[in-house]
Amino acid sequence: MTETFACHKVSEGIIEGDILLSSDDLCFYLVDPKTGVVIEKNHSLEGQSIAGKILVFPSGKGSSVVQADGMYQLKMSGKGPKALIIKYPDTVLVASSIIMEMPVVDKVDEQFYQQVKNGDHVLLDATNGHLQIK
Amino acid sequence: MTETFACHKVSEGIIEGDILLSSDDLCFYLVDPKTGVVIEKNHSLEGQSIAGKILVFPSGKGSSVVQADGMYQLKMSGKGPKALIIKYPDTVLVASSIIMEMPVVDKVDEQFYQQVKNGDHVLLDATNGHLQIK
Amino acid sequence: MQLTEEELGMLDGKYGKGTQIAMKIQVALGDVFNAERMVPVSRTHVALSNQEADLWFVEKMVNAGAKCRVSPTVNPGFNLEYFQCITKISKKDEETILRTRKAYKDVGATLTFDCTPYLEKNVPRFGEITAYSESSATPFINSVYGARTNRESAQSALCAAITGRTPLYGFLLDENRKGQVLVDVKAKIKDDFDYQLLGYAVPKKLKFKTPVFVNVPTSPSPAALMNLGAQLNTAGNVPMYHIVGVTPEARTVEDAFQGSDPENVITITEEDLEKVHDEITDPGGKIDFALFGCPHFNIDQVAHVSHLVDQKQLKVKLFIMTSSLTKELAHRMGYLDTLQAAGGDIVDDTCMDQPCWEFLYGKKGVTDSPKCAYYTKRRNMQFVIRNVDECIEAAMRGEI
Amino acid sequence: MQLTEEELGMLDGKYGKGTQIAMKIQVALGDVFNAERMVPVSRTHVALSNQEADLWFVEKMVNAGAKCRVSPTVNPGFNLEYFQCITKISKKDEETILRTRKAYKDVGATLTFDCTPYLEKNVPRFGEITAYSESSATPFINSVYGARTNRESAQSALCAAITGRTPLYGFLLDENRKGQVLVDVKAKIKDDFDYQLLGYAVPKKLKFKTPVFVNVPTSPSPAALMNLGAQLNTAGNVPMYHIVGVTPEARTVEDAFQGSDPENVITITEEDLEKVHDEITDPGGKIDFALFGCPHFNIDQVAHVSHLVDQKQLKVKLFIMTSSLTKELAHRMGYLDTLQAAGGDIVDDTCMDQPCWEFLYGKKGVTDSPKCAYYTKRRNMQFVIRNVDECIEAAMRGEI
Ligand code: F3S
Ligand code: F3S
Repeated sequence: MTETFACHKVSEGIIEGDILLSSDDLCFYLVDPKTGVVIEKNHSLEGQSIAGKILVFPSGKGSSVVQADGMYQLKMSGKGPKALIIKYPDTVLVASSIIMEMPVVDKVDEQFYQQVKNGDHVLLDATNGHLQIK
Repeated sequence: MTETFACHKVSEGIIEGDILLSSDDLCFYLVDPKTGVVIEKNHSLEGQSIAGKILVFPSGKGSSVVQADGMYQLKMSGKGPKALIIKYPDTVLVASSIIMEMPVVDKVDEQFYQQVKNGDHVLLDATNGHLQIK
Repeated sequence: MQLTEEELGMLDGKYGKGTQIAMKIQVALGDVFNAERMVPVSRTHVALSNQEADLWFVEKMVNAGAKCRVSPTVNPGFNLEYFQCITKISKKDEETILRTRKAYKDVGATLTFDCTPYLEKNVPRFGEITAYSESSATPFINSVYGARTNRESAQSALCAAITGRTPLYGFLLDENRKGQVLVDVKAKIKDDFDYQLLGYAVPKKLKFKTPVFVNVPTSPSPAALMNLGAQLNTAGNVPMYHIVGVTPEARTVEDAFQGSDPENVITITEEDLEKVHDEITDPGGKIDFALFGCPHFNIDQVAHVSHLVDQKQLKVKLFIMTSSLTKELAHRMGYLDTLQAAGGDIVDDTCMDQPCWEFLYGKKGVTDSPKCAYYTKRRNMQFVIRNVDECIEAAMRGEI
Repeated sequence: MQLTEEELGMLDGKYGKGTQIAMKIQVALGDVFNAERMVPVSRTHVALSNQEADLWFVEKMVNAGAKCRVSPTVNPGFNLEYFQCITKISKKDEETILRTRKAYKDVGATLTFDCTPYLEKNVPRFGEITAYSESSATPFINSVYGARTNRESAQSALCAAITGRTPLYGFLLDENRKGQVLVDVKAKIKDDFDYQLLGYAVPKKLKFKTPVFVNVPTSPSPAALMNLGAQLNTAGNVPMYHIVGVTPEARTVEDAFQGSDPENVITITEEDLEKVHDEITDPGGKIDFALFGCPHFNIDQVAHVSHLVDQKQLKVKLFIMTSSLTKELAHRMGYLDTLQAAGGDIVDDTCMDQPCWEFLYGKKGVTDSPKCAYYTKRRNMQFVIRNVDECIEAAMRGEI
């Protein structure tokens, strides 16, 4: 069965991929651009790679300069996430994702958060504001 | 008979001299520094010299730059007034007279203005705040 | 006046002769204006003028050992090195400007040589007590920032810088900052230049009264506010104004009048502005130069002129007076190149009212500044006054 | 969001691709933050950082034809020509800074290269709606001037500069500007440095809340206010504060809280400041350099250091970062000579967080700025943090 959830477009695009959940806020500068592996000490994702994932996390953190730089390095190395599902986007995440043309959504149905599990395969249609767990 | 009037010291000094009355406000820049003669058109003192007089006038006028310059030129040429009796002193008149060490008073008894005439000989004791018409 | 122990010490010569003279002048001022006491100032600006009297005063202070406690920014004299390249500067004028520079340096001034310090390096916050001389500065400080200064002369401001005090009177006191006359602006205010005319027109109808403007645009540029204040204060000795919804002490009409009624209501019409314009400008004709920056142009104004002359050729020489920072920025951004290619230039650290402009005496120019025309009458220059765009057109045609 | 016709035109590409991207980003921001509409901005400041991402973003905008409607001032990168004289700059770093300069010039920025624009060339008036990025700027604009800005990133501020608009949300709205927590300062605040500690200590006790300070001195210097805001915003993402009797939206405690009660009252004691101080500083020892000016020192701060080192000799190299105007003034006033004679120097147009400082990597220095230490951790520099006077003493001894 496929479930569909409403969400709100931050940056447009339609994409499919596997979910990676982070309960902690994320600083992209503390991700190794060569591998996509989170290197931040004591982070819930420490040691895991975010490369190619649809990343679910509460909000960004760290100064806007390092955050933008982190996102950019990951984009250039191709080891960044495929898309972002964020609870509280900020100006750097919004601006960077739009200019990088990476799909991003916020304001997702609360039910999605209750059902989604790591590794779920998801179709994210940011442009039209919905997403499906397959 | 000698009449004494109270006044208020702006710039100290004790001096004797002859009164010259101006009903108009005064711009020292419009006084010829070579002669001390007022050259301002339609001024009540136009054509008269202020050199060596105790000058009675309501207030200064003109920009502070030209006013200061006018006073300075007259001081240098020695054609300036000996002392000033002013109704409404301003910051240029106050500062310039103190630095030039010229006696100046304000807040003179109203009776003085009623009695004083052009050419009266006056003893002005600015330091102690009184003046006499002799 | 009630003086603190330290102030009495200054008056008694405990801090040297220079501080003593300064304090003596300030006590006299306090007495004249019925101030009860002195208050500390946190900023000062001195309208250095490089006139003989100015130099004499500051040298006298320096020789008496005065040193500023609150370093003042200072107005421009003229940029000797620049003018020596383009004209002849007499030995005497050279000597004077060098002595002026030295004296102000020695007294401990911050040598900005700029007449818009309130936009650049000497910006007060709301409520701050200060002492600014310079006709465009005083209204900006009082009105736009809601900081407080009296209408100081160069001398009294220098005394404040030296003692770090000013007598408490006038515009430093709440009750004297209240609006007095409501000015209903029926004329359409289209650009920064119209604020010049507005500033000149109002004192014709009310002298020495604090105006409260209504019905003017609510997002005036800094240049507009600068122009308005400069002309109000030059033409009418008005060092403070309110614009309802714009200036911080005029959030509402009631706020501006502190709850009282206006003493008077006046209206300013299109015709008032036209009349004032006719009155202040010299008649048109062939022109020899264009001159801007009295008060100093900011970078936005320079950018505007630069765009207007881009790829064009001026018939007459064009000068824009600015601060040295603005000139540096104009250089970095390519505006200076554009201006120079068209036959114009930027002159930094220079005032209109200085002997360096002698090569323009007896000639006719265009300017957007009534203040510029006002001050240069005594230097025998004629000025046709128009808005910047019309000035530039005239400078390209060589006549107006 | 409700967009005007012109804003829709921008979004539809009527004003070119660059403006379109910028507007797209701003509409997304508006949606995210539930803004009803856009409002015009009259000033902007972009925290140029000369990092690859920064350069990439602005070049992308330039290539898409973007041109700023409201020319932003910009943060410093580094002064290439200066550092080429004193150290080796890699080809790559040279290329990057030259490209950064060019890109910002082409997009129409005002090339101030200064991180205290609010003291120098980009000063808002009360109530003005603006978009400033840069951690020390945002709190100064909001708190000290009572103008309004959100906590912009370099990108969102650049978008605002390009479109001349910003979504109406957050600190642009009256209700979000009200104080939330009363901060009773029991610690004695003695100098500008104590404001650094205060700014760092408060977010430890309350995150993301707008503090209302009472019992601090009521005539803080601009540097004090700058320090307070910079640290609040760096350590706690707090872009606005009130000081009762000082900042314009806090004439009284009631005013600051807009009539509501504080959500919370906290006190800051001497011990809090000491604890914070211990936490942020590296341990003492032999030092290799002293570094000031993060944020850029103003001329009063330069004067202070200059007096301290006058006729003395420093054991380690000392650098003060400033704007180019401050350096020019320091030169005119003789401070630069004094500093250089003692073994120090002024570096203009330069930020701490730039590759030009590589020659100091792995070394230990003194600074008065927690922000400086915070940012340079990732560049592997150690910092002992003290007030300016103690830093200078240490620089003369070579250790602390
Ligand atoms: S000081 Fe400035 S305002 Fe005009 S008269 Fe001189 S240029
Ligand atoms: S921009 Fe300025 S505030 Fe510090 S980190 Fe750079 S010197």
